[in-house]
Amino acid sequence: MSYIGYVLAGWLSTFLAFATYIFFVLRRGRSYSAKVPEARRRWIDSGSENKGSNND
Amino acid sequence: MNLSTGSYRTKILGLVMAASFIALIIFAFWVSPNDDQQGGAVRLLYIHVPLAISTYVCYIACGIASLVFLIKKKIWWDYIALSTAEIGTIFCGLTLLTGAIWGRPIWNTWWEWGDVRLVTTLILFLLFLGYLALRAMPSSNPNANVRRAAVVAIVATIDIPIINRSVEWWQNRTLHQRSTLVELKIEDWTFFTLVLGFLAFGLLIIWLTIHRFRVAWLAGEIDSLETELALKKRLEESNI
Amino acid sequence: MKQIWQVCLKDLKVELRSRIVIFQVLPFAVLTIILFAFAFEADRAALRDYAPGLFWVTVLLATFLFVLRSFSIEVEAGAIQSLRLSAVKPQYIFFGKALALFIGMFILEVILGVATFFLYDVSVESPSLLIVSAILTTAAIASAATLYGILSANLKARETILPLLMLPVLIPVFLGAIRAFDDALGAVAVNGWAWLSVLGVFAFIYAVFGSFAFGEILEEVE
Amino acid sequence: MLTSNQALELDSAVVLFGQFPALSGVDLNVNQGEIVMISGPNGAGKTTLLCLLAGLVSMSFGKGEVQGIDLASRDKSELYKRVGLVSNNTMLYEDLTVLENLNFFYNLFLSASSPSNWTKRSKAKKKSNVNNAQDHLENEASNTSKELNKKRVTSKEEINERLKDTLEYIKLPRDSWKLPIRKLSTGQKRRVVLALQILRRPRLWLLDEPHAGLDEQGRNLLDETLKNATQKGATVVLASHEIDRATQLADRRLELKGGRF
Repeated sequence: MSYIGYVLAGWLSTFLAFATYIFFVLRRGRSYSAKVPEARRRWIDSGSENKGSNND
Repeated sequence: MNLSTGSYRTKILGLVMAASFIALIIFAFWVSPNDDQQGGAVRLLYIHVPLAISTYVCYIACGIASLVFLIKKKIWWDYIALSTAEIGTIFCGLTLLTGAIWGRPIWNTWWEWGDVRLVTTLILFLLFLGYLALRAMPSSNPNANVRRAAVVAIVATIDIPIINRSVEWWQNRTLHQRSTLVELKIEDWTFFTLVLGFLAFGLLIIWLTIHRFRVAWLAGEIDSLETELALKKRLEESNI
Repeated sequence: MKQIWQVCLKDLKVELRSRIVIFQVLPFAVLTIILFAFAFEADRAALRDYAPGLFWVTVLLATFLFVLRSFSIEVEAGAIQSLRLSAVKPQYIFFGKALALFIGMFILEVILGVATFFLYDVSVESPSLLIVSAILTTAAIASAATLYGILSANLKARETILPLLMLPVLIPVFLGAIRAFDDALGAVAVNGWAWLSVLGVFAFIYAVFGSFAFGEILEEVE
Repeated sequence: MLTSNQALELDSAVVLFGQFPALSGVDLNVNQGEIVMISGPNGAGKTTLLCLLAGLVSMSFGKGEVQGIDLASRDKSELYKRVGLVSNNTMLYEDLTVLENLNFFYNLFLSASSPSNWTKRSKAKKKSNVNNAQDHLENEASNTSKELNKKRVTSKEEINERLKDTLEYIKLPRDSWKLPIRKLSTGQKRRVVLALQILRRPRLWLLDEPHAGLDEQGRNLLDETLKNATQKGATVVLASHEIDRATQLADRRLELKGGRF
């Protein structure tokens, strides 16, 4: 495969940027959630779950 | 206590998205063939092109949400505008980056001023950096700041066609692949991989926007909780 | 209509009284033109070729200072509140201020143009194109700048946020103005007249959208 | 809705500046022709209250009506025509002279409130159809606009004459008429602001610390002006620290504290 270095650089930087951004969004969400009562977070399902983290 | 901004549905969405990205990687690197002219560099386009399209989708969504916000004055629309602007700007930066990485081996330059889409995207990037800078400013009157931001976003969105047209006239030539999908005979798997890329990025936009929206919502709720507290304090003050 | 004219005259009068633009912005613009000459190592041919671009860069920088000034007089002692309380429609204030900005900018451009003419040794091939494109460009810049002026009017960091917001938006106008001047000065063989449509469309969109958005933002200015 | 002799009404009005509630639930009822004085410690929300009544600040919660106009309405020009605000700021152009400032704002006010614009007139009509109970207010409004219309017909010389009369009345020394506002003393600035409001003849006067910075002569002048205005049916709301002075003048005194009465 030609230009493999360029291709990998492009893909890796993209995924790295996504991962960083997603990490910060989710973390911010968690720290904010702690300050808001559950009743005011509409998307929370009644069932008990523990983790909702995702990756790309 | 459940602290995540995710819900049952977003988790499923997230899983589908993750699967589609894994599929995209497999197709992009192993299934799809090398291009006759570009060789392996074509594999960069599987993210570059969806990134570029996603940028425009996000920015247009931001413009529309801002317009609706100004008319309806419902704060959710502003949250959507903020979310899509932020996500779009990340996409936009990555579009420029992957474009530059692609351009280096193929055009033999990191940056090409003669290309319309490149220059247009750069200007858009600058416009929305301004928007995010405005939003990041601490303000004594958040209400006013939100409206200002909405106006800026609408202007930026209206500007997309004007900028595109003027840059095109300015350098009346373009290096970009003119609608590769039509002109060149594209291998089936290449086409399929591109479609897969659009799908994966579409899911990513939705998933990210939902989460970012919820973060904005939480920030808004914290604000209103603080306001309630301040109001209570103020009332006590007046009862003394 | 009368109110637009009243607001415009007021702006011009304040300017004539305080003389900030005449004694500070204009010299700054001429200074920039001179600095460009140094940057190009006084290469006559290069300066002549790039005169349109250098001229409009200078105008954009001057616009930025001009707009800051135009709105700092409004918020200085809260006069903008009196404007609102005069029951004038925000659109009229917008057009009044934009018109004043247009007139002031145009005078500045004329003086700056004369300076460029002598310092950069340019020749004018098509005066009519030069004047028409300058008018349209100034109209476009003035209307966009007025909108961004009110946007940043009472922000603490207005000196830094205003160029960041305003300059990217003005890029299409900038490109058009340069190409039109290229043709008018005979620097580059392009069809400058075609660019007038971009300038005109831009001016129109900003005048219309700006006049509506102005009211939205004026409501929140303290 | 306001009854016939009510000038303004606020119903648990809350004004937020960011997270800070400057007003935390204000109920206020003022009758036509009344002089109401509002006192209270610094930061109690007096200035905000006046700005709210003038339509410069918008309410976050609550209801309010001033001179028959809903404070939540988007087009506030009808409200602006009827209120006169004397604030701590001069709200004038510092570089223009006294005469130029007054000329500009007065002329602008006249041309903005002239009913020659037919859309405005039809709007006013629509409003009165909706609210029959407010007919008297509308009548009053059309009276004032007729008056204004008459004024509009008046020539430039007459407007100048009126300006000069007003400046004479507030006893601003003649040699300062052609000075830029920047060069006036605080008391003189106050007088100019007052002169503008006298020219505008508002239905509702809103004054923020009007006595501050004025000498004895100026204060007497101010009191006289306000009394004259109320005799002609105008209403006055003033915020002041000088309780003695203001209680002499006011019919009623209200204590604002923590953004509430």
